[in-house]
Amino acid sequence: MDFSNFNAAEQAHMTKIIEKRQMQDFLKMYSNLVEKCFNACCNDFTSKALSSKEETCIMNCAEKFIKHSERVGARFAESNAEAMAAAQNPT
Amino acid sequence: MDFSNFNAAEQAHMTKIIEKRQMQDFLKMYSNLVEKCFNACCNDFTSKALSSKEETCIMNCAEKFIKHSERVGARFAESNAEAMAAAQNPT
Amino acid sequence: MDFSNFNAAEQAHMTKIIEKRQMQDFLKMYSNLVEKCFNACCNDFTSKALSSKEETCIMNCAEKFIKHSERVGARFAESNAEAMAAAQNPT
Amino acid sequence: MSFLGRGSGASPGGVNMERIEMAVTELDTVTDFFNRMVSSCHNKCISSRYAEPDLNKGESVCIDRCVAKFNEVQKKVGEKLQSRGAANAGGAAGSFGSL
Amino acid sequence: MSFLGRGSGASPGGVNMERIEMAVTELDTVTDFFNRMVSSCHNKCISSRYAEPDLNKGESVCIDRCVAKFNEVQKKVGEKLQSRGAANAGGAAGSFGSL
Amino acid sequence: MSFLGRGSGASPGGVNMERIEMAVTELDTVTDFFNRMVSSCHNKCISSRYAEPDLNKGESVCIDRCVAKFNEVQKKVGEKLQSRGAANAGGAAGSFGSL
Repeated sequence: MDFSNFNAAEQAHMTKIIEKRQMQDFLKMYSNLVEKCFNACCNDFTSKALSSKEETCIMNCAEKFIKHSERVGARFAESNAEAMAAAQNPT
Repeated sequence: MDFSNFNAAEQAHMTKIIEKRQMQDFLKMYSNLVEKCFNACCNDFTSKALSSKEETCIMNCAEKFIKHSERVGARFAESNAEAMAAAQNPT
Repeated sequence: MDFSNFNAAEQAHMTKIIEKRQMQDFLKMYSNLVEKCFNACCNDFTSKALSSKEETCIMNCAEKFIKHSERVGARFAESNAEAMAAAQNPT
Repeated sequence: MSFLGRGSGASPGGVNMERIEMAVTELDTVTDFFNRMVSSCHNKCISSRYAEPDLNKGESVCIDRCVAKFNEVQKKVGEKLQSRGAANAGGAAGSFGSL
Repeated sequence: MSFLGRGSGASPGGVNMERIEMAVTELDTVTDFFNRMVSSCHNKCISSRYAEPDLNKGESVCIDRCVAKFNEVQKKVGEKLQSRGAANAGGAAGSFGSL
Repeated sequence: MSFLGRGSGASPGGVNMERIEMAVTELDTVTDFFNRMVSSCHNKCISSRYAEPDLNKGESVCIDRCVAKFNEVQKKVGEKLQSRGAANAGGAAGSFGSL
């Protein structure tokens, strides 16, 4: 997004809002990750402790989800950059 | 909903809020539609381009979802109108 | 959560916000319950009236979900209390 | 919304913020309810093959009955919540110690 | 956001709230779109066995194609909504009598 | 919330808005976490036949263990995020070109 036409006060305002959103997005990603990995990995409720198999699954799930998000983010950024370039230099 | 007991300033305020909500609802419906039709129609990731079969599925999915929403909306409005009439003219 | 370091004006402010959130949470729980029990209990659309079997299922579903939420809430409160006690009295 | 720090009563311009807030909560509640109805009836009535763009006869009839049933369920669940005392239904109140 | 009761025009400090609101709506829309893309491509590409912490070759290639397809679907659906007239697509407008 | 345009410091009435905002974010986070726990444990422990209105013995025991496990998972995932450096975990930051 392009805030270059915003004045200094508006840019400062947006920066604060974006920082707040980033914190909220991070917290939401955190609980989403807990829910997703719990649902995928925990299916045995004969004990209240995590088994070592469940724990490995949880750690792999979290790690893999983060790498997945990063890869999607990278591809998404590339396609947005291409779309912007195409919009500025129409053939 | 009934805003007839709102004064002019309050009605103007509500109108602005409703307009904002309608835009937000539309944007949410849009991304919901993308997600729903993608999930229903795209199952082959041996290529990055949409196949013509996938494309037909996407267009039908979007069109059908809109018609579905319109029909649900019409029935919902009717049942609300009946409920209001019943509330005003109890037998 | 601990608001003991809030001044009186801030505590009054938080109380109002919490009351608003509780109403919103209740309304969200209500529509969530409608959706969940409808999805679990209604599978026959040859009639527009609820069958007595569906109605029993709906009432059991709602009652059970509430009891479930209460039990989860009780366990969650206990584990939070333990975590706070552990944080204040480290061994 | 109460963030605005102007509780009840009329504020400058004659706008009663509390009244506006309640109307907005009602609007959001109806919208949420409607969206769940659309989604649930879509799951129950619409085939996910998407072979054609129009609702067929069976789907149309299913939608009409689905909306009626969804409304019935809303009433039944509302009665249940009222009979139980709405306030203590959440289970979450007061359970917030620390995360 | 319009709660603030300062419609258009510059407010004290030279901040045009309407402009800020629009930028925030755009930010929230892109975030929502991105989150749905992450979730959908996770469902399509990532095995739920979680035997190892790294993306394997097949998963990585699948993700790249999934992002491209998801973007294509977004364009197609956007065209459909535009051709239909965006405004009347919701079906909900004006249907709010009483709950 | 920062919409209010009164950053830090006390505002009229002695209310520090920044402090209030942080408390509200915490409240919303705990509520979201609790709701996901309720939903996940419902999926894991409650039979969807709904033959009776009460939790049976097996369901009750399952709920207790489910809450304990869900809390454990929260801790494990939290540790993982911390070890990775929380900030760069989203993947979305800076990826917003144009929609």
